[in-house]
Parts: sequence; C-alpha cells; structure tokens
Amino acid sequence: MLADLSVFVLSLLIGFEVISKVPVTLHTPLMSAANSIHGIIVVGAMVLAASVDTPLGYVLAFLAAAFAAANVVGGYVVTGRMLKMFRSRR
Amino acid sequence: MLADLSVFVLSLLIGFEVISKVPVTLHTPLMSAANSIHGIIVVGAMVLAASVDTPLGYVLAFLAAAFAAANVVGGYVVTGRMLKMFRSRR
Amino acid sequence: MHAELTVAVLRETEPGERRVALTPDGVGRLRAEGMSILVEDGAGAAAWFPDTLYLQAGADVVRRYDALRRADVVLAVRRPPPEELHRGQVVIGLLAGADYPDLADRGVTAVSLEGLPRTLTRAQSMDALSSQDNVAGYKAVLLAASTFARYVPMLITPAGTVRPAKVLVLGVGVAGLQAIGTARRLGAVVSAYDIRPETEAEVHSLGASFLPMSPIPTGTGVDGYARALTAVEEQTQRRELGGHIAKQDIVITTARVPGRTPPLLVSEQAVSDMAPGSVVVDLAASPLGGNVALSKPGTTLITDNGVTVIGADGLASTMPTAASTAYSRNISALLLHLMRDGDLRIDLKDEVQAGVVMTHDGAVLKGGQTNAR
Amino acid sequence: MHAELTVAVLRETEPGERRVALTPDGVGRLRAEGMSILVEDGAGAAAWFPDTLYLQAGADVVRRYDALRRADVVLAVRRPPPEELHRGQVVIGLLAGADYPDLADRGVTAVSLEGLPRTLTRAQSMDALSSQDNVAGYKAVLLAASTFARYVPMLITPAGTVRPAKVLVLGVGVAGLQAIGTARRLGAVVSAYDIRPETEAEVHSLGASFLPMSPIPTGTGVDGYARALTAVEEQTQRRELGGHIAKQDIVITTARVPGRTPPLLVSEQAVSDMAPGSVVVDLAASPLGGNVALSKPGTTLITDNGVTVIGADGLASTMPTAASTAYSRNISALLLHLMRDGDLRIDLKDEVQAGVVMTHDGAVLKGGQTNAR
Amino acid sequence: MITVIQLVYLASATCFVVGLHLMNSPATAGRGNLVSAAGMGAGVLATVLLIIRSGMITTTGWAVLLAGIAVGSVAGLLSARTVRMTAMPQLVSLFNAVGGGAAALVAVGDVLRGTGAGAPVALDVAIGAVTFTGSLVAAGKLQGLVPAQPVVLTGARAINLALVLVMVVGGVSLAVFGPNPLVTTVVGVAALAFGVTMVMPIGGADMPVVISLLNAFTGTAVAMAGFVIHNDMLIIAGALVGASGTILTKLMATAMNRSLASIVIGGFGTGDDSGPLTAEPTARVREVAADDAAIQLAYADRIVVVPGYGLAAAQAQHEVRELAEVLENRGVTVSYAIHPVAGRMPGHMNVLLAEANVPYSQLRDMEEANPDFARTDVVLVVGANDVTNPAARRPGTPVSGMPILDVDRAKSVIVIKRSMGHGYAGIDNELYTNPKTGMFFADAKAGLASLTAAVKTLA
Amino acid sequence: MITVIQLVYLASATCFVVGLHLMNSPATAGRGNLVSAAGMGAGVLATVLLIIRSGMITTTGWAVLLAGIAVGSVAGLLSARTVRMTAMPQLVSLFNAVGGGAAALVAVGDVLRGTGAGAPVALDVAIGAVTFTGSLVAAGKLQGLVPAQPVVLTGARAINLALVLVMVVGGVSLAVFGPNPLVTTVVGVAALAFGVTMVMPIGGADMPVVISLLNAFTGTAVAMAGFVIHNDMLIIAGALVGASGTILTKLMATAMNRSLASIVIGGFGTGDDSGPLTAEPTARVREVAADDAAIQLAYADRIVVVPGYGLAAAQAQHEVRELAEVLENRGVTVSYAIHPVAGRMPGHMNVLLAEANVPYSQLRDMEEANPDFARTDVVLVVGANDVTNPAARRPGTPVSGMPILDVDRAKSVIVIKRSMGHGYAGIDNELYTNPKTGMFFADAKAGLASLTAAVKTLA
Ligand SMILES: NC(=O)c1ccc[n+]([C@@H]2O[C@H](COP(=O)([O-])OP(=O)(O)OC[C@H]3O[C@@H](n4cnc5c(N)ncnc54)[C@H](OP(=O)(O)O)[C@@H]3O)[C@@H](O)[C@H]2O)c1
Ligand SMILES: NC(=O)c1ccc[n+]([C@@H]2O[C@H](COP(=O)([O-])OP(=O)(O)OC[C@H]3O[C@@H](n4cnc5c(N)ncnc54)[C@H](OP(=O)(O)O)[C@@H]3O)[C@@H](O)[C@H]2O)c1
Ligand SMILES: NC(=O)c1ccc[n+]([C@@H]2O[C@H](COP(=O)([O-])OP(=O)(O)OC[C@H]3O[C@@H](n4cnc5c(N)ncnc54)[C@H](O)[C@@H]3O)[C@@H](O)[C@H]2O)c1
Ligand SMILES: NC(=O)c1ccc[n+]([C@@H]2O[C@H](COP(=O)([O-])OP(=O)(O)OC[C@H]3O[C@@H](n4cnc5c(N)ncnc54)[C@H](O)[C@@H]3O)[C@@H](O)[C@H]2O)c1
Repeated sequence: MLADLSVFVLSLLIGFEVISKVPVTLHTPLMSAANSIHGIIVVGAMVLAASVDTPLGYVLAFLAAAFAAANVVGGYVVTGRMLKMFRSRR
Repeated sequence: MLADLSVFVLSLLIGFEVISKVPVTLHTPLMSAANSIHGIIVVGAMVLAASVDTPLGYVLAFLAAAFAAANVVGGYVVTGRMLKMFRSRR
Repeated sequence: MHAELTVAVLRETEPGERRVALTPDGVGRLRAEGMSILVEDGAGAAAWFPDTLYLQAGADVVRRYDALRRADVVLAVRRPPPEELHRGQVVIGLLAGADYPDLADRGVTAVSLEGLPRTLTRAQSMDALSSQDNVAGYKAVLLAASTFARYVPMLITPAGTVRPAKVLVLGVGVAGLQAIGTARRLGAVVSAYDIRPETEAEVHSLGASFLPMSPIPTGTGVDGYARALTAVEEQTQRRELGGHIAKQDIVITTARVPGRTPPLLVSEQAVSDMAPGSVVVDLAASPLGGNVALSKPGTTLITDNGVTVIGADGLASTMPTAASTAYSRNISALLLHLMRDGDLRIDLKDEVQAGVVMTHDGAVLKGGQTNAR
Repeated sequence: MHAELTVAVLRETEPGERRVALTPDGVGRLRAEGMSILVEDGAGAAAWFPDTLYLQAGADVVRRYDALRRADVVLAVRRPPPEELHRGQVVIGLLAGADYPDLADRGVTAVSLEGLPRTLTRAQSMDALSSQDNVAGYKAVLLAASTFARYVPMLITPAGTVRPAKVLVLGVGVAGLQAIGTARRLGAVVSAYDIRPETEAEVHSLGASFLPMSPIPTGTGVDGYARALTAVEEQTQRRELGGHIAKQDIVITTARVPGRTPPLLVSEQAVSDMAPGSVVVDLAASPLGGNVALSKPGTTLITDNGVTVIGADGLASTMPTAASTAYSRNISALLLHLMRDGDLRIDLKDEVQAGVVMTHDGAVLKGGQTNAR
Repeated sequence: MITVIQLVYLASATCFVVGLHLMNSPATAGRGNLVSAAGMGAGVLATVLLIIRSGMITTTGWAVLLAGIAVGSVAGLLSARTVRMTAMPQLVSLFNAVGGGAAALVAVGDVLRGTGAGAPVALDVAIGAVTFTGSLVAAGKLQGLVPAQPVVLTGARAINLALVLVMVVGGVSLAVFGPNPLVTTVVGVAALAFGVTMVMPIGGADMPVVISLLNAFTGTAVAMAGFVIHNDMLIIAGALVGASGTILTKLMATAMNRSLASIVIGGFGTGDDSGPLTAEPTARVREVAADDAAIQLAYADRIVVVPGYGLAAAQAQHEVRELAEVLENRGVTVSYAIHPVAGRMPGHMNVLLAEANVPYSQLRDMEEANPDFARTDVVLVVGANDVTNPAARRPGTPVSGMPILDVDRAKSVIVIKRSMGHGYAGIDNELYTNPKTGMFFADAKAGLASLTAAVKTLA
Repeated sequence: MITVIQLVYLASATCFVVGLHLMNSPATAGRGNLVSAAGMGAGVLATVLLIIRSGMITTTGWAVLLAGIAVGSVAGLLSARTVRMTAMPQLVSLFNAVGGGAAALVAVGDVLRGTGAGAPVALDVAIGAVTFTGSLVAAGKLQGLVPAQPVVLTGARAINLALVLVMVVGGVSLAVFGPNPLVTTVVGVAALAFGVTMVMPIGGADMPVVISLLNAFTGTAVAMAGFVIHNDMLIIAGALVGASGTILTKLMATAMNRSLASIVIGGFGTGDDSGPLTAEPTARVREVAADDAAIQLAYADRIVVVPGYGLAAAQAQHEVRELAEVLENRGVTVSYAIHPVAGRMPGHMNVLLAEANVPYSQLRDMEEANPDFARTDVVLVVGANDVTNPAARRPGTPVSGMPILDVDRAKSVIVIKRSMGHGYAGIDNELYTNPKTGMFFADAKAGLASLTAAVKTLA
C-alpha cells in the first residue's frame, strides 16, 4: 500500500512536470491523448474478467471490457486524427 | 525489489522532465543543487550507524556520516551563495 | 449623342502649370471604355509625357482648335477660358477660383473635382484634392530640406555631432500628414498641430508628436473639414504657437478652412523669433493671405533675421509627373462614374454628381453656387 | 612670435561660396586654447552666422584689411589671393586648385587640408574632404529628389500605386555612401557601384544592392583611393554601365581618382537611353570634365529626351551652415595639431604635417609638389 | 514470469510518460501518440499472459472478455473514424464516460468478490461514477441533446450537498468496515446522480474545460482501480492522467479567461452567471489566442498580411516585419496587401512599412492582391477594418461601392484588433463574424510580438 | 509510526522534485534551494525518529554518528562559507567525492553485516568509489594540485580495461553469490583506481562537464544505497539526481560545443586531443553563450550599446532596437554610444539606427558617453572593434591617438562578433582579452535575436 502510494505520488509529479508550456491549440489533442491513456483500465477489466464466475460478474466484466476497449481504441484513433492537422508541413 | 524498481524508474523520469530548458548560467547552481540533494545519503549513514557494533563498523559509520554531512551542509550553503548573484534585481 | 464619346485633353495655359489632365496610361484606360481621345499637341510635355507616348496609347494628337471643336468632353487641370468651349460640351477639372455664370451662360456643363463629397468612401479614387495635396505635402518637405542650410537627420561624425532638425507641421490634413511622414523619413524630429482633435492619434500613428496646446472646443466642422475659428480663438492660438515656432528649424503650414481665407497661424513676431537659417513653407499661401504673415504665393523671401519664408503655390505642379498621374486616375474615375450605358448622363440624384456638377443646361447648380473652396 | 597667436577668419571671395572657415562655436574653442580671433565683418553671414554671434563668442569683428594685417594665421575655406598675405603668415584651408610657387614666393606657410593623410586614424577629425563630401552626398539626393517629377518612395493610394524610384550611385566613397543612405531614407530602391572591391560590403551595409558588373582587377590604388583605369577598362565599364543606367530614375555619380580628371562613367548614349523625366547628378563635374558626358559644373541642362543633367559644383556650399560647422571643427583640429607649447611650429617629421604643409620658408614642399588633388 | 510482466508494465507506464512528453510540440505529437499506443499494446499483451498464467479465468470469462473487447473496439473505432472534426469534443467526452464507467465497474467487481479494500474502492466507485454521468451530460450538451444553457434545478444546492454527504459517509464506511455491496451501490448511485447535477448547471461554452476536468477524474479513478487490483501500471497511468489532466484543465481555463473555481462552483450554486452576459456579443465571433494563431501561421504555406490604421496607431510596423521574417524563415511565403485607403493618409502604410524595412517586393496593391486571396492559407489582418468589410459589396452602407480587399476568399482569416470597435466608417464588419475568421483581441504591437514569440516556440 | 515516517520520506522526495523544478528560473531558484533543504531536514528528522524507534543503535553508535555529522557539518559549512567564488567548482567536486564515498561506505557497511544484497551493493560500491576518487582528481585539476593537462599513462587503455573487468566480474559474483567482504573490497579498490585513471586523461577545460557527470554518478550510487537499505527516499532522491544530472551534463557539454562521448572516450583513449589545439587562441578570451549574456543584461541597471560596422554589415539594426526595448520593459536603462567613426561613413550608425526607429534621445556621442561608462553595468559591443580598442591610448599602433569609447571602464563588457577577426585597422583588440569581457561569437543579427529570445524567457 505504501509502495503503491509512492508510485502514485511520483506519477503525479511526472504528470505535473510533463505538461509544461503547451500551446493552446494542442490542448484538445493532449486531452484526447490523456483520455486514451486512461483506457489502460482495460487491464483492470481483463483482471476482473479473470476473477468473476457469477452472471452478475460476467455482466460487469463485459461492460467494463467493452467500455474500456471503446476508450482505448477510440481514444487513440481520435487523437491520431486530430494530430494529422499538424502534419501538413515538414 | 520490483516496487523499488518502479520507484527508481519513475524518479528517473521525473529527473529527466524537471530539467527542461535551463539557461546556461544556471547550470552550475543546478549542478550544485543536485549535489546537495544526494547528500540525502546521510540517511543511509544514520541507518548504517544504527546497525553496526564493531570497531570497523563504527569507523565506516563515522566516515559515512562525516562525508554525508559535509555534502549536505556544504552543498546547500554553496548553492545558496551562487544563487545570491541573481537576486540583485526584483 | 454619338456612339463614341470624344474626349479632349488640353495643354494647360496657366503659367507655371506643368500638369496634364490625362496621362498616356489614362488614355488607354478610357479607350478601353470605348471613348476616342484627342490630345492637344505638347499637352503632356511639361510633365514628361511626350506626344509619342500619347500616340502609342491610341490618342489622336491634334491642334488645340481641333480638339476643342470635336470634343464632347474636355478634360483639364485648371479652368480653360470659357470662350473656347461650346454649348453642350462638358468640361471636367479643378474649375473653382471664379464664379460659374460665364460657363453656365455658354451652356457648358461644368464638372469640378473640388465639389466631390470627400467623406464618401466610394468617391476616394476621384479625390483630386487629396491626390494633389499629397504631392504638395511631400514636396514641401523636400523643398524645405533643400533650402535648409543644415542636415535634417542626426549625424555623429568625426567633424562633430549634429542634432536632428526640428520640423513643425501645422494643419494635419492630407498634405500635413504626408509632410509628417516625409520629414520623419528624412530623420527629422517632427511635431504637429491641428484643431481637429482626431488628428492627434493620426499624428502619433506616423511617429510624430502632437504639440501640447490648450484645447479648442470642437475644431471639427462639417464633412471632416475644420471650422473657422473666432477672432479671439485665432489670436490665442497664434500667441501660443509662437512659443513653439521659435524652437523649430523648419515649419510647414497647411491649414485651410473651406470657403474662407486660410487662418493666420504664424505671426510676423513668431517668424522673427526664429533662429537664422530656419525655413518656413506656407502651403496655404494664397493671394488673400496664407498661414504665415509674410508669405506671398510663389515667392521666397528672406527676413532680416535670416529666416527663409517660402510662399508655396501649386507645389503639385512642380512634381508634374506624379501629380498628373494621380490626377489622371481621379479624373478618369469621375468621368467613368458619369457614364451610364456608354453615354455621359447628368443625374443630380447621384450624391457624387450633386457635388461635382456646377453648371448644366445653362443653369448654375447648387454646387456651383456654394462655390466650394 | 608673440605670446598670443592671432587667428583671422576671412569672408570668402569666390562667387557662390557661402561657407565660412570658423563658426562662432569654433571661435570659443580656439579662444579656450589662448588664441585671439579676428573675424572679417560678414564672414559668416551667408552661412547664417551673423557677426553678433562671433562677438558673443569672443572674437573681434574687424575689416578685412585689419584682419589680414594682424593675423599670424589665416583660416579660409578656399585659397585667398596670395597678394593679400604677408611673409611668415600661415594660411590654412582647402588651398589646392593651382600651383603653390606664388605662395612660397611670398614666404607664406601654406597648409592645405587636402593633403591630409586620410588613412591615418587619428587625423579623421581634421578630414575636411570627408566632411564636405558627406554634405555633398546628402545634398545631391535632396537635389535630385526635388528635381525629379515623381515620388521617390513607393506609395499605394486611391489615385494609383506608384513604384519607388530607382537610384544608382556610381562611386562609393564618402559622398557616395552618404547619398546611398539618404536615398534609402527617402524610400528609393538603391543600387551602387565602385571599382574598389571592398565597397561591395559597405554598400550592403546600408541596405542597398551592388551592381553586378564584370570585375575589374585591383581597383584599389594607394591610400585607399581608387586607381585610374586604362582606356580599355574605362570603355568596357561605360558600355556595361549603360545598360544599368537606362533603367534608373536617378543617377548620382561621385567617382574621382586623385590627381586625375574624373573617370567618364555615363556616356552621352547612356543618358539618351534614359526615360524622360530622369535626373542625373554629377558630383564629380569639373571644368576638365566629370563622370557624365554632358555635365558642366554649376549648370543644369535638360537633354532632348527629357533627362535633367545637373553638374553639381560645390554642393557643400549650398548647405553652408552644416558644411561650415564641420569644416570649422576640422580646421581647428588641424590648427591645434600644429601647435607645440602654445606656439605654431612646423615639423615635417610629423606624418600629418608632412602631408598638409605645402610651402614653408619660401619653398614648395613635397606635399605642394605632388599637388594632391 | 511475473517479474517480466511487471517489467513490461513499468515499460508501458514509461511509454505513456514519453508519449505525453512528445505531445508537447506539434512536431513530435504524432510520434508521441504512437509511443503511448505501443505502451498500451504492451500492457494489454502482458495482462493476457498474466491471466493465462494465473489460470483462474473461466471459459465464459474469456468469452465475455473477448466479446466485450470486440464490441467496445468496434464501437470506438467506428465512432472515431466517422465523427466529424467538429464533433470530436463530444466523442472524447463519451470515451471519457466509458473509461470512468469501466474504472467504477472494476471496483464494483472487486466488491462483489468480497475483496475490495477500503478507501480506494470507495474513491474508485465514486469518481468513476461521477465521471460516467458527468461526461455523458457534457457530451449531450455539446451535441445539443441536452440544453447547452446552464440548467439550474430549484434546490440544486441542497441536492448536491445531500449527494456529496451520501458519498462521503458511504466511502468512509467502506474504508472502515470493508467491502459491502449495498453501500457500494448506494455510493455509486449517489455519484451517478451527482455527475448529472454537477454538469447540468454549467454552460456549453465551458464544456471543454469540464471535459478536461472529468478526464483528470477518470485518470484518478483508474489510479484508484490500480490500488484496488494492486496494479502499478494502472496507478502510474492513472496518476499521470490525473495530474497532467488537472494542469491541462487549468491551462485551458486560463486560456479561456475563466477560473476553474468559478466554472465548477458556478455550476454548484447559481449557475454559469457570467455565461449569458458575455454570450450575446461574442456569440458569433470566434476568439483565438496567440498560440493557436501562431500554429495556424506557422503551418501555412501562403500568408497575406493586411495592415490598417490600427497598425499605425500602435506603431507596430517593426513587429509585423519581425513576425513575417520569422515565418519566412520557416518557409512560409509572406506578402502584404495594401488597400489604397488603408490608414489615414495616402501611402500611410508605405511610410510605416518602409520604416520597418519591409522589402518592396512583398508589397501588393489591391489589384495584385485580390486574385490571390483564394490561394491564401491565412490572411492576417492587423488593425484594418473598413478596407476588409464585405458590406462594401452591398449597396446602402457608408462603405458601399468601395472596392475592398477580398480577405474572406482566403481559407482562413486572423484579425488582430483590440476590440469589436469600429473603424473610420463607424460600422460593423461582417468579416469578424465569418466562421473562417478568428479574432485575436490585442493591441497590434503587443499582439504581433506575442505571435512572434509563439511561432518561435514551435519546432 | 513507520507509516508516518514513510510519508515524511515521500514528502521529502517531493520537496526535492519541487525544489529542482523551481531552480529552472533565476527568479525562483532561491526558493527552490530552500524547499529542497526543507525536504532534506524533514528526511533527516524522520530518520532520527526511525532509529530511535528501532532501538537498535548502540550508544557508541550514537556518539560515532553525532561526531561524524558534527565534523562533516562544520567542515562543509566552513569550506562553503569561505571559498572564493572562483573556487566553487572544485568545492562542489569535493562534496561530490564525499557524497559518493558515503554511498559506497553504506554498501560496504551492509556487506560487513552480511546482509548486503546482490547487484545494488556491487553497483553502489563501484559507482560510489569511482565517484570518490574521480571527483577528488577533478577538484585537484581545477585547484591546480593535479596537472590540468590531460595526463595519459602508457598502457592506459589496457589498465582501464582491466579495472573495468575486475569490477564487472566482482559485481556479478556479488549479485550471484551474495555478500562477500573480500570481493566487495576488490571491487571497491578497482573502482577507486578507475576513478583516477578515468579523470586523469581529461583536460582541465572539460572539468565542469566531468564534475556534472560524476554528480549524476553519485546520485545513482545513492539510489543504489536506497535499494541496499530499502529506503524509498534515497531511491527517489538518488534517481532524481542521477537523471537530472545526466541531462544537465548533456546540456553543459552542448553549451561548450563538446560531445559527452568525446570527452569521456577521449579520456579513455588518446587524451583530450581537441583541447590543446583550441586552447591556444581562446586561452585568454572568455566566451559566453546567449543565455548567460542574457542574464547579465536582464539583471543590469544600466546598459550601453556600442554599435560598429559589424552591426551594419549584418543589417542588425532592427534586432538591436528590439533587444533594447525588451530590456527597457524590464526596467533596464539602455543607451547607445556612437563613436564618430563607427562604420564606414560619417553618420553610418545614425542612418541605421534611425531606420530602426531608435529614439534620438538614447543616442550619445563619444563626449557624452565616455564619462558614463564607469557607472555602466554592461556594455554590449555589437560588431564594433577599432573604436573600442584600448591600443589607441598607447603610441605606435595604427589607431594611436584616436579617441575611443572607454568601454573597458564599465563593470563588464559583452562583445558580439563572429570571430576574433580584425576591424578596419587590422589589429588585435586588447579589449577582447580583458577579464571583464565576455565574447559572444555570432553574426550580429542572429546573435542579437537569440539574446532577445533568451531575455524574454527570464521571468
Ligand atoms: N488612407 C486615406 O487617405 C484615408 C484618409 C482618411 C480616412 N480614411 C479612411 O480610413 C479607413 C481606413 O481603413 P483601415 O481598415 O485602415 O482602418 P479603420 O477602418 O479605421 O480601422 C482601424 C481599426 O484598427 C483598430 N485599432 C486601432 N488601434 C489599434 C491598436 N493599437 N492595435 C490594434 N488595433 C487597433 C481599430 O479597432 P479596435 O478599436 O477594436 O482596436 C479599428 O477598427 C477607411 O475607412 C478610409 O476611408 C483613409
Ligand atoms: N566612419 C567613417 O567615416 C569611416 C570611414 C572609413 C573607415 N573607417 C574606419 O572603420 C572603423 C570603424 O570601426 P568599427 O568599430 O565600427 O568597425 P571595425 O573596427 O571595422 O570592426 C567591425 C567588426 O565587426 C565585426 N563584424 C563584421 N561583420 C559582422 C557581422 N555580420 N556580425 C557581427 N560582427 C561582424 C568584425 O569582426 P568579425 O569578423 O570577428 O565578426 C569586425 O571586427 C574605424 O577603424 C574607422 O577608422 C570609418
Ligand atoms: N474619406 C476619406 O477617406 C478622406 C480622403 C481625403 C481626405 N479626407 C479628410 O478630409 C479632411 C480634410 O482634409 P484636407 O487635407 O483637405 O483639409 P484642408 O486642406 O481643408 O485643411 C488642412 C488642415 O488644416 C486644419 N486647420 C484648419 N484650420 C486650422 C487652424 N486654425 N489651426 C490648425 N489647423 C487648422 C484642418 O483641420 C485640416 O486638417 C480630413 O479629415 C481628411 O482626413 C478624408
Ligand atoms: N581613415 C578613414 O577612416 C577614412 C576617412 C575618410 C575616407 N576614407 C577612405 O578614403 C577613400 C576615398 O574616399 P573618397 O570619398 O575621398 O574617394 P574619392 O572622392 O576619391 O572617390 C570617390 C569614389 O569613386 C570611386 N571611383 C574612382 N574611379 C572609379 C571608376 N572608374 N568607377 C567607379 N568608381 C570609381 C573610388 O573608388 C571612390 O570610392 C575611401 O576608401 C574612404 O573610405 C577613410
């Protein structure tokens, strides 16, 4: 638990540091990128699916997996589309 | 060990992020500041002193404590002196 | 009228007038609209447009008599003698300066560029007063700088440091603004003054400073022009200006009030307080008086204390190529504006025409009566 | 000599010469060094320095005869008549233009500013050729711009767009550089050319472009001056320049070679290829010929094809206040340089003196024999 | 094996950090997205190995999992591919909703198994659920399915307080007394309700900020889920998003001149009070900030600058030349279109631009400039007004009949002026309400300087 | 209790991060140092509690500990207080040595107790020991106690290889077979030797980079010590310093136009080969980079700009005005001193500066400017040479007798020019070798632009 807390705090610090001076136009793509990253909850859904055996559990697992997968896949694709706008030159 | 490794890697990432675009004139004070921070080894020296009971151990502990303390105290004072140069205006 | 409008361009007769009403470039433009152009021989010579260029542009170069006889429309800079014109003819130019009845009596339609409603945005391309004032403002600075016995810009040299000349521009209309811009280009330290309050920002927009003077209530009159000041206001203004003028190296005055003699801004005393070698250029100099007490149009005099006072008269005419090029643009834009379906048709409901048409069908119209400027 | 050096300032006698050798400011400076100053009455009037200013500065204003009689040192712009000077007197000025024996014969010590070794860094404050050329280069542009019948800068106006004037400066010495700078200030598109290769960077440093011409081997001669070209080289140069000149609106020439007649750069053909209304100013115009085929010093002529050719002569004198102020600095710096312990002492071992002292003790010295410029 | 998986997890987390880092600049952003996606892929693969190795998963579990992933992936892919650019924000909000929902479900599942441990579970459920409904409402508002105006229920404050109380009490009880499905459900339901009541009162204009905030919430929820299932990668990634999302939210709020507190607390209480007031005048103009304008300029091929009296008034001639130089150094073609009556005197702009040494070759008069606007990427209008007013093309206005610079033919327009103030003719300019036009409200001198600075920061 | 201590440790580590973050800008650097020191204090206090609570420490232990800390603190304090500013780098290097030494000793102590575990111990000992001797040698080189020139022993490459081999084999054996005092000693001794042989062949000019690298080493050693004694704070702080130190080292090497690899590998093999070549011409001139010049300018009160022909040649008049404006906006007083013969024609500088719209009121001629130089903080010489050459004050040079701008009377001078090239008079300028003078080698236009950019980044 304490080790997890260290990890949590350090990750927060990284999060603060990494978003330094971002141009306003990148705000939306960055938000979208962050959005895709929290799609990592798909791992949680997988772990959940591996540990349930009741109908309710399966429903939960299905929902979680579907939600998370939509988040991951959609998130990266949308972010990629947004970023294409910047690739016109050089 | 694995948790420690996570902590280590995350701290490395923070270290990389935190030194972003530093003006050349701050290189020396920053180096000095980083230098003071590794004076935290004084904690190691304290832990060592708390766990030894042989003459050799005491010698080691004494040396480690003296070394580390010099690092800490000297480091912060020197850094402070360097930074005073920037405080002339505003 | 006939299928093709015939337009004549006359050689100016007034002495010292070097401009021409239409340039070869303008000939091409009007011909493209289906007009045929007659140019009096030598009309453009003084403005460096030889007859050959007119011929190349497609005009007929003819004798004055022929041009006048055949023309439906006569383009001129200054008013041609009325007796040369015939009934039904249209004459366009800067015709003001005398009354219009003689033109009306001959049945000539007189169109004067001076009557243009200048605040009308779409009429700006016809605004000859602006284009000619612009030339005058520019030239006034060159004239002053050439007359001035010192450098205008600051220079730090092995033979000493010279401070930049101080230039004051009084009256910040079109000519005044161009004078400010040109003087700044040459490196002068420029200040300016006008009674219209909106000019302060315009002066700053050219990097010059505005003279700190006690404010005069609502100096702006109608149509963006200045109003005439009362005698008391004028006197106060002159006195206050005097102190500033004494410190200047070059003073350029351009102040005018429509339909009035120009205000007297620089008194004799003010001139005599200036340092020897200073130069004053009065762009408003007129036979009835100018902005400067001593100025006479067309003459340069040197006061006892060594101040050169130049009564500028028709400076635009001393830069005839530039002035004619702009004038030609203005007059052809106006001519085209008067055209309806290939024919010239007077229509006094049109805002522009109401301003510029002075006589028509034997009558002196409103524009001609108020005798704008 | 006496304890106090007496210095006289003469009124210039040459017609059109408006400069004065010492300004009231210079009087103050020399008096501070313990000299007493005599000023001929009216000496500074043409340069806008009235006698009163000289009196205020501590000079004695006297008649010419008195000044000449009492003076140890005579300061002049141009050479005063030798017969007015007396034995032992020192005369300082721009004395070249004739031979020196007459001065030597009268036992006068002649010190000419033209002989100054100009590459000597510390002599720069005495360099009257530079300071006067600087005035001339500046004034040449004003003159050309005032003569030119169009605008120099680009202007986009409701009456059309005017392209900036193209100005070509030939010969990029002191006058040429100042002409470039001034023309650029006015907004011209400036190009320039000189045979000394180092001038290319200097031209660029003023934001102008250097004419692309086939290179001429080692155009630099001695002392930083240009060398005279061979007849073949000259002809090639003229031919090549011709093509460039035809495209220009204004051409200003300043090319000189020490001790020679100025090179002919602009042929008659080149002038006749220019457009009507163009202006050529020849700063090198001299009785023996200038840089432009048609130019005569002091006269302005208009060619058949409408090109105005101005043979400029002593332009510095048309800006007398600026020119005199600089000259006064130069001449007093030189005078002070000649002083040793409060006395004027000729010492030909001194590099500067070796250059400027033309006659001394009845002999014409080296400087006077080579007759620099 | 477990060690290897853990190492992969750590590597994945590192990829997320590096990916976000690269997204800080347009030049490397694309690569950043790929790095982050690679991390994601590695993490998922490692987890597949993990659950295979653990051998606990049932066949049904596999089926459910794969079905869920398939359904979600297809839905996500299709929606992401087909959505119009303008609808992106609502889609992001939807992804946010499902992400938060998934995080909440993971905790719920844990509670069901009776293993869910204390505070993290409560936080996960509460934050995840708030994010779920909050994001749905936000998406709805942007899409127009839910009214965009602030909707304030009577007694909103009381309801909000009650919901928060329920969540806090439930959370504490979960933390103290251990997992309890009923309490979890109560907390979850309260959180779902709170998500709605929190976002409903916030105006549509503030939605981007709210979405970003909810994004940070999801990140935090995922981190909590990481605590719940003891997975470092989830903790790292979640905390990363939580923290960076928070900063981003703050930056966005600042860029929009809003304070975060006023948005959220405004929502809490009396509704978006400043919204309706400013909505009217600015409703139809699109405001842009220096950074955005800079990116538009920096990535354009052809730019035309249209100077006007405002440039002169601000004496910004040097600044405009400097910006043009910086852009040209990037390979952008820059020219100036000078209207004949721009400024207050004939040739006003020429005097200024010559002073700033703008090369004559870049100046175009109206006749030369107008045909080229259609091929221009961005027109930068600096303190010009009347000379660009399309009203001149219609009769009946003070400027009617004056030929104008046809800047509205360009692909996009950026206007620098201080306000919606009028020009010399004293009339509104329809250019400013054109959807192509971005208004950059600033003094010309300062505005151009900040544009230059912003362009310089772009790699 | 342990939990609280762990939380304090985490807080301390956070303080280090925040402290370093604040050190990124001169404006907040002071605060950063305090925050970091506070973190250190908290960490030490928590450790005191920890060892009291563990109750394991003997009285002798206490005595030894306190004595050690007292001795070290006094030594550190005194040396830090009394050292001259110019000797700071060697002192930092000494602190570095003792820090590395302490880290190595902690691992050694752990091995003695028989608990030291595997790879971390080996790494700690090896890195700590290398740092210890390496830093001592570096400090010695800077202080002049050890020859600053690269010292290359015959067979250096072979010796180095052998030492590395010993460390690797020893380290692997420790990792695989567990703690062993003898092997530890062998590794430590090899590392001590390697520290010497590594730094000896590197030239004095590269020492700052080497010290920074050794600093990063110490950080890594401390992190390893953290692994050894299972202390997160040590891991975090050590890794932080290790990573940031590495980046810093790279930045420093780049700023000095050296590649890190060439410095270290150069040291390994043939010695600092490029050193002696460049040493001669630049030996007596002090080169400055844009950022440093910018800081000098930004924090000055009075600045005088001295333009010369180079400004004209580069057509940098607009850039110089812009820099002056940025500085004035910070409250710096800026004026221009114009020498009468600066440039190539009378009034050359006037033409240029007027074109850039420099206000006349800021221009001073030589007579006005010279008396003020003594009260000037920084003179910025832009492409001027002869007109500042103090050789003019002595007879016998081509410029003798020419009055010059007395820029060498100012507190400091920054010269922008492209090289050590001569001016018109073709002679060396003694100003450039004046210790007050920093040479910023750049084209005037580009150099001024980068100065402006750098000044703008300063808060
Ligand atoms: N050229 C001539 O000869 C002449 C002579 C007289 C009149 N005019 C008339 O003047 C007008 C010229 O048109 P234009 O487009 O150049 O100018 P304009 O229509 O007068 O508009 C100028 C705009 O600049 C903005 N502005 C003022 N100060 C500013 C600053 N410091 N920074 C940024 N923006 C600033 C103002 O908006 P904000 O207040 O919102 O900033 C204003 O809307 C025409 O109507 C023309 O007819 C021309
Ligand atoms: N004013 C006059 O009337 C006149 C006329 C003729 C001669 N002179 C002589 O000219 C000299 C003027 O002195 P000064 O100090 O102005 O100039 P200077 O002594 O000629 O020195 C100019 C310096 O500028 C540097 N430079 C050249 N291009 C540069 C660029 N693009 N960016 C940055 N630096 C550049 C050169 O050094 P790098 O190559 O290292 O960059 C050079 O050392 C005096 O000796 C004077 O006697 C003056
Ligand atoms: N619509 C347009 O775009 C357009 C075009 C050209 C001119 N105008 C405007 O027309 C107006 C008149 O310009 P103009 O150049 O023909 O003016 P003008 O020649 O009539 O007068 C010149 C200036 O003198 C000033 N003046 C008069 N009495 C004065 C006094 N006692 N003291 C000081 N100054 C005094 C006037 O205010 C004016 O600025 C200006 O506002 C000008 O901007 C507008
Ligand atoms: N020491 C100093 O600082 C200092 C001061 C003043 C002048 N100078 C130098 O003295 C030199 C002469 O200057 P000047 O103005 O008296 O020169 P000048 O009047 O003798 O000649 C003017 C220019 O004409 C050029 N020229 C001659 N023949 C030419 C030809 N056939 N074609 C084209 N150009 C030709 C010359 O190269 C020269 O640049 C220059 O190098 C100048 O920089 C140096």
